[in-house]
Amino acid sequence: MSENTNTNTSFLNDAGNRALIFQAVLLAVVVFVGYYLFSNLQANLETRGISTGFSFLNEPAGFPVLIHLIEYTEADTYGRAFAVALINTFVISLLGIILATVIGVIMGLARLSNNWLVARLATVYIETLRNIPLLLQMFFWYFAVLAAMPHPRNSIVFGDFFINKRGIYSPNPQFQDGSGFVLAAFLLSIVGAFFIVRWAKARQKATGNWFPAYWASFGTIIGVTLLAFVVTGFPVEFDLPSKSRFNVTGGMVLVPEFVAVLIALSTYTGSFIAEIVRAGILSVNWGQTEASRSLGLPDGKTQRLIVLPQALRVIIPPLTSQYLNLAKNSSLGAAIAYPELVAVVMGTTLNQTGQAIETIGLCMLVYGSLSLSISLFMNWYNKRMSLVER
Amino acid sequence: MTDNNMALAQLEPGEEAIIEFSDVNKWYGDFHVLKNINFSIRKGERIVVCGPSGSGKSTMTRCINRLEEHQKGSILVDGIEMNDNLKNIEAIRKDVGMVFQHFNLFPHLTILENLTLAPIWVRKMPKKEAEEMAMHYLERVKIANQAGKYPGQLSGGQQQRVAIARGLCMKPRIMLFDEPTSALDPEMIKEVLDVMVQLADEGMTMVCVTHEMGFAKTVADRVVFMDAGEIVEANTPHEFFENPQHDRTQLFLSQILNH
Amino acid sequence: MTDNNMALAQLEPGEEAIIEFSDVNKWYGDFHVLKNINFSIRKGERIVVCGPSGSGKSTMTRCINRLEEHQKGSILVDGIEMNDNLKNIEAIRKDVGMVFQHFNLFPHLTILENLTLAPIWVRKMPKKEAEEMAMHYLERVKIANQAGKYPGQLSGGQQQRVAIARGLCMKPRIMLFDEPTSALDPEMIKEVLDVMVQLADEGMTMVCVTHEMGFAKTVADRVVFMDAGEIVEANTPHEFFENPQHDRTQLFLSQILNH
Amino acid sequence: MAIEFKPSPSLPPPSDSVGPVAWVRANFFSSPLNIALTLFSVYVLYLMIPPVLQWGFLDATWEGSSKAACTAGGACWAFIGAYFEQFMYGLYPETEYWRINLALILLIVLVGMFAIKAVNKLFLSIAIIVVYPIVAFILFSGGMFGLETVETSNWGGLFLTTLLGVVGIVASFPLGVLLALGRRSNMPIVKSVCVVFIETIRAVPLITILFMASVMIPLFLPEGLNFNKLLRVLIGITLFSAAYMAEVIRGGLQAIPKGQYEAADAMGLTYWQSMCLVILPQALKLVIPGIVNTFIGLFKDTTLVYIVGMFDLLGRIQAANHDANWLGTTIEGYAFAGFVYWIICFGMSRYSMAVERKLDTGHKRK
Amino acid sequence: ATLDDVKSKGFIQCGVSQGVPGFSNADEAGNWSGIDVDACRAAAAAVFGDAQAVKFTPLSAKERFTALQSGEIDMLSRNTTWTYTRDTALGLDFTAVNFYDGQGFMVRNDLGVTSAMELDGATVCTEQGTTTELNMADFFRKHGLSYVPVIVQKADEALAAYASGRCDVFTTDKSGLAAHRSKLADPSAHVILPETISKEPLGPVVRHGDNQWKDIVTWAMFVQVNAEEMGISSKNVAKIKAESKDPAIRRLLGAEGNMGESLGLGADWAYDIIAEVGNYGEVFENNVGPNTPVGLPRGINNLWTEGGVMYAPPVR
Ligand SMILES: Nc1ncnc2c1ncn2[C@@H]1O[C@H](COP(=O)(O)OP(=O)(O)OP(=O)(O)O)[C@@H](O)[C@H]1O
Ligand SMILES: Nc1ncnc2c1ncn2[C@@H]1O[C@H](COP(=O)(O)OP(=O)(O)OP(=O)(O)O)[C@@H](O)[C@H]1O
Ligand SMILES: [Mg+2]
Ligand SMILES: [Mg+2]
Repeated sequence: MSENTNTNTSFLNDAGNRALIFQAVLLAVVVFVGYYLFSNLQANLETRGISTGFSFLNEPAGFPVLIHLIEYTEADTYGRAFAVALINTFVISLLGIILATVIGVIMGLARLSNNWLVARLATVYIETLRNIPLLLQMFFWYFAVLAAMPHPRNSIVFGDFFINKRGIYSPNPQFQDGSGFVLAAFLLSIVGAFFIVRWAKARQKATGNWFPAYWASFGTIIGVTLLAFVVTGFPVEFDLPSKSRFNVTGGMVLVPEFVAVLIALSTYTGSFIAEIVRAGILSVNWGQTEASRSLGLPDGKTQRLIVLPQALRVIIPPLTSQYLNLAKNSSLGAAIAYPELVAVVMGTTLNQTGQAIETIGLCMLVYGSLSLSISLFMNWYNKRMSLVER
Repeated sequence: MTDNNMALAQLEPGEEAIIEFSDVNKWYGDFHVLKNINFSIRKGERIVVCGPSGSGKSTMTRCINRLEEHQKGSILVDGIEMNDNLKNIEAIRKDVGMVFQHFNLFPHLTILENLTLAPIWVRKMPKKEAEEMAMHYLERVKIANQAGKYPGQLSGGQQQRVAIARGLCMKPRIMLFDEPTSALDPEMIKEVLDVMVQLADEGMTMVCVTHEMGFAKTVADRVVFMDAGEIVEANTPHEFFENPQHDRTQLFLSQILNH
Repeated sequence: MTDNNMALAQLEPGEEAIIEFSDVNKWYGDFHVLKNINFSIRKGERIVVCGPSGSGKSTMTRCINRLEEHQKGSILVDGIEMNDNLKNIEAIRKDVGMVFQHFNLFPHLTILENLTLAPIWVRKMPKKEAEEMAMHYLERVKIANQAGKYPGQLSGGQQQRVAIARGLCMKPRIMLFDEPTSALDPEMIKEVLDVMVQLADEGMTMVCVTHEMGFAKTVADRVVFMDAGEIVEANTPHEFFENPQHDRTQLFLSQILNH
Repeated sequence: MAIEFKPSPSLPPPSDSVGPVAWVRANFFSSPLNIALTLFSVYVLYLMIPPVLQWGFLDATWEGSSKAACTAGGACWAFIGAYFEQFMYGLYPETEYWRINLALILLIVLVGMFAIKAVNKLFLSIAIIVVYPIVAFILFSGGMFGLETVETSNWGGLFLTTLLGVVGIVASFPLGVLLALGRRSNMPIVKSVCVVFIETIRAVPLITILFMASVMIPLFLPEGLNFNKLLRVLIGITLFSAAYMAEVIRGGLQAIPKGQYEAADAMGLTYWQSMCLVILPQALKLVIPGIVNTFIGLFKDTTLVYIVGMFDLLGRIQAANHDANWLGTTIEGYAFAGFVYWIICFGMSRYSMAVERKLDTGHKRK
Repeated sequence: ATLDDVKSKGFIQCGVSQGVPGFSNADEAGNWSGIDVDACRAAAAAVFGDAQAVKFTPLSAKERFTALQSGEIDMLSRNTTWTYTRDTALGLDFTAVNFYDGQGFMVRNDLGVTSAMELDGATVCTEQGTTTELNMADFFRKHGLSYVPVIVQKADEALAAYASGRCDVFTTDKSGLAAHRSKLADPSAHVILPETISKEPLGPVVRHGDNQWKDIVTWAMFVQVNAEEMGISSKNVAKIKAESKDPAIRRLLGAEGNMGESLGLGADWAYDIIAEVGNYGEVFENNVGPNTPVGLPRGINNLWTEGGVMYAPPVR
């Protein structure tokens, strides 16, 4: 009998068994809760006659979307509207990331500047923007700044450019016959530039003489393309914007919703990136700069060859999470009529079809994969950078 | 400073000076760190600088390649005046190699890349040539087999030898050492000092801040003792150790040799 | 291992063993770190374990209170078999005190709280009683006056003495020491060794990983030499130092004694 | 024989290397690039400061009852004055403001008591974490002790913002600790459940979670079982910040040396004893700055509840902007909101930096 | 079932708009009023005999259906258009129409636009998640006009965008246009164009699948229309109940039999509605009638007997 109780208690006392039991219980709880929620959901959908499934994606949407980079009309399907919104989200995230990085690097360096005034200005910028909610900043750029812009009739005009409450208008190039030739020349000159850079590198290796390859290739691209234009007799016509009854029509337009979201996202995230850049640069030991200087490297090369590569290793991980944040924050565009994923899918589509589960699920899936791909890319990049170290 | 040492700090007329401090003064904010330094170094001379901590040894050395600015007086290196002129500074830095206490190798570059960086970018040397030269110096400091590794993979002594080789790769006419062995373990100190002795034997002009008195006795042409921003005494090692003129020097030597 | 040492690793029949390793094997992943350890320790015996770095000394010691799991063979401590049974592990840990190389005091607790933590929470002792006991042990290691301070405010030697007192507070029947002096400056080593000698004199069972051969000679009943996960030799200190049986032991001793 | 060494006197530095002139030269005009930057900055300041001063102060109108009163051409701060109470308390009945104020004072007093030595910290913590929320809840919602009931839909303004932020952070804290411990567990199922939870939440925007909380939770519950929208949003916010909190705390746990775990084990402490007595106290202290930063982030993120139809500070301002009497005061409203958020967030970030500095030195030996 | 739920809670949770004067709007003290609000109050009066037993959840257009589906609210009364898809696929049931409306456009006077046909190239602001969004698209497509749609989350913000000049045109139901116009700084500077581009029957909505609750909400509305037809108002209802000999009226007011039983309500249910909320005519006049800031004519919302389309099935 005593043996019996002994094995009994020792079964429960065994560390491995305890872990097993605990995990089994946890798993059971998770499964049960999941099942409970799911069965409730099914029952609720059933009794209320809510349609389910993704067949709505093939039905005509019937609503317009302000910004669509692929062909889209009201007669297209919800699926296509979804694609339009997806592209809008991608575009704003990508542009935001680029712009935020540029702003962040400039502001981060400015805060480190030995010009007192510049450093202070950068500090004020950083500390102001990062401590104010992004949504508020979006509202500010959309509602407050928009209100201060002139009416289309009184547009601010720079040549063929117009700025007013309806957006920023610019000429829209329309390519005519012969522009294929120009395009080919352009592409060729890029290839040429590539070879110039390679040749310059090889020459520098061999003779040590430095050739300003980047400037040269830049010049080549511009020059060759211009030449091609001249030769073909400028096969481009511009669709110029012009004032019409209500609006400026024609041309290309950046609508205020887009501009406001882009400015807000990039300046806000830029203020965080600035701090990351600053911390990264400060993390590089001053001795590295001194050693580089005492080797005779000028300050520019010291920064480029010694400080930046080392700072990048420190910068990249937190930078990744800022990029992730920016991509997620692009969803706030919904609040100011930028037709991104949340606005189009969780807003209009959900409303017209009533299928909350499917639409919200779709959105979460997209953001999940967006986050995942950014972090995968950054991890890969990070690994490559840190491989260099050891 | 007595006239006696003064004579040793200044050169005889007609002698060729490669580094010349005249009335050099430097302040950090309000703190007067170098006071009226007058001192000349002959070509090929090996100078050891010693003195208590905070006496301005590093500062003086770093003025030679303008890692620090002085505010008064003039410093001539190889006939070039040290001033705000970027061209001058660049020219001088090409001629002066420096080795730091904490090595300051570039951790993201291999040993070979550490060595070829400046020859390629500053001297515009073809890569191949630079690498050959680098390997030559690495052999001289006896770590040619480590060329492909990264600094983090080497021991302190090896790293410091790489740092010396890196300095040499610019073919400088002057080498500055700022306490090159003080961050090293005892076994490694020897490795590094051996390399430095060898360099000295080749007739390189050297200015070396160190407390390795054995090294000073073996290789120095003159030993300079600093305190409170001044050169207190400058003399041949024999005179300096056997017959220090100043009570301050005596005190310092008694402390350092007992240790 | 020769029969001669083997005899010293095993006990005579009838002798009471407080720790018994039989055929103990342990792997880290694929790495075989303990190989067929057979070893018994008598009650009250003082064992010193030595051997080159990586030979498995720490691992073996940490198996005694199950900070590491072994995968084959059996370990009996005080008659209790070491296995997954939480009750057994708890019981053994109450009986075995351990002192680490890096002290591992809890920095957020005062010295007194460090000492009373386990008595209060594991032994369920009333707080007052625990504190009295703690003060008693602190007096024994001669730092009773520091009871209210935090570990960060003590020197290394003092911290290690606190760690010993903390181990003693559980009134263990066995104390394990894993290189208790190797992180200390020379002056502090003595403080700590003194306390350990005193403990040994009181007849506590001790297993001590150390390279302090002086300590081994003075207090050890047996010295165990390990290499590559095996016990190479186990013998009385006299035999061990004067007449090592194995050439590996001889080599090790020549290195360690010259140093 | 030996010559006595007298250090020469230190001289004052040349006038051109210290003092304001040298400072100005070094900071503003040390190189052509520097001069250009200086001029550029001055130009930026010239563009910004005078108009802002003019608008915000010199030409501002401070009192009035509608936009019509603001004739000076500058900011119409009268708008803020007119709506101030709504911005602070939302639609909470005016006669009941004292309840919110009282709760706030109570909280300040309680937290302030931490500074008093004689008070038992344990009881105080319990009072703050357990008793205070109950008292505050009764005060806020009423319906007991003769207090008039106030619907949660009338809670709003800065009051709601603060409530969301504070409850979110406090409630997410224990959950975050559990998740962090779970993520470091060596039990595969526990670990994967925690990892999946944390990473899923961190991958999606808060707005989707709020949306789920505000409209979808009831779909997953049996018919008839339903609870308050504020509560649902609070749950959403809590889950959201718990995932971030867990990562912060995990960082702290990782920073604790392995020896501490081993020492606790060797003493015979059980898992929970060693966590609660040894590891967590150290880990949490390390991550206070991280927790404050999470709080700042959450505090800013609470503005998103406006999108799901709750009227926090930003929501009230947005609503007030549509008042026909005050049309055209958008910038003033946003400036005020920005100012309030900025003061709070900036203050907290300075606080966290101060804590960081204190912890930095506190851990070292003197 | 919803009725049991509501009874046990003691109030009806009612989804309304976030502020459309005349339909549902909260004053500074948080008191709600409007036609839509009265629909909720009528239901509450029927269930509890207390028109105040309602709690309101202000919802934006895009939130409203989800809120109803999910059970967050018991009924939705938020100028919601009855359409085929909404009735069949969204898990909703429309009950009755409490306002017949049609979509229109509002523009600034100074644009000089007099007809919607002149809106080619205009920028149009509207609220997200409404039939408006779709009707507008249909209208411009049908007439081959180009336009720029700015679709804003909330009605107030859409209006603000219009007011700030982001758009030339603001579009929503005509009643809504009138209501929103009253919120602009200078209402007279804006004009509502004559075209009505859609049919917009507005009414309360409940969840699909709970017929009893649907009946209650439906008949609460019908009672009000019938009462107007019979000349019963909140002022005279007590007197009529006591004095009337008309069996139809006696049945309606519970003086005879118990018509409420089949709804699960008491005999006084209709009486309570009329006494506490009033008949349809009263509700209209109080909230949107010519004497209110919204100032809408009765128009087609008049009784069928008066030339309108308000027609309720008889209570018998
Ligand atoms: N950047 C600086 N700003 C202010 N004071 C400085 C700076 N660098 C050095 N000092 C001060 O100048 C004095 C001389 O410094 P220096 O480094 O030249 O001394 P040292 O003789 O090399 O001493 P050590 O042997 O410690 O290296 C010291 O008192 C030091 O504190
Ligand atoms: N957690 C671990 N995982 C994998 N290998 C380990 C682990 N801990 C120790 N080892 C390896 O096991 C071997 C024995 O380690 P152990 O710490 O027992 O050696 P030791 O004799 O105590 O050495 P030292 O004198 O350096 O402390 C070493 O080679 C070590 O690298
Ligand atoms: Mg120095
Ligand atoms: Mg060890």
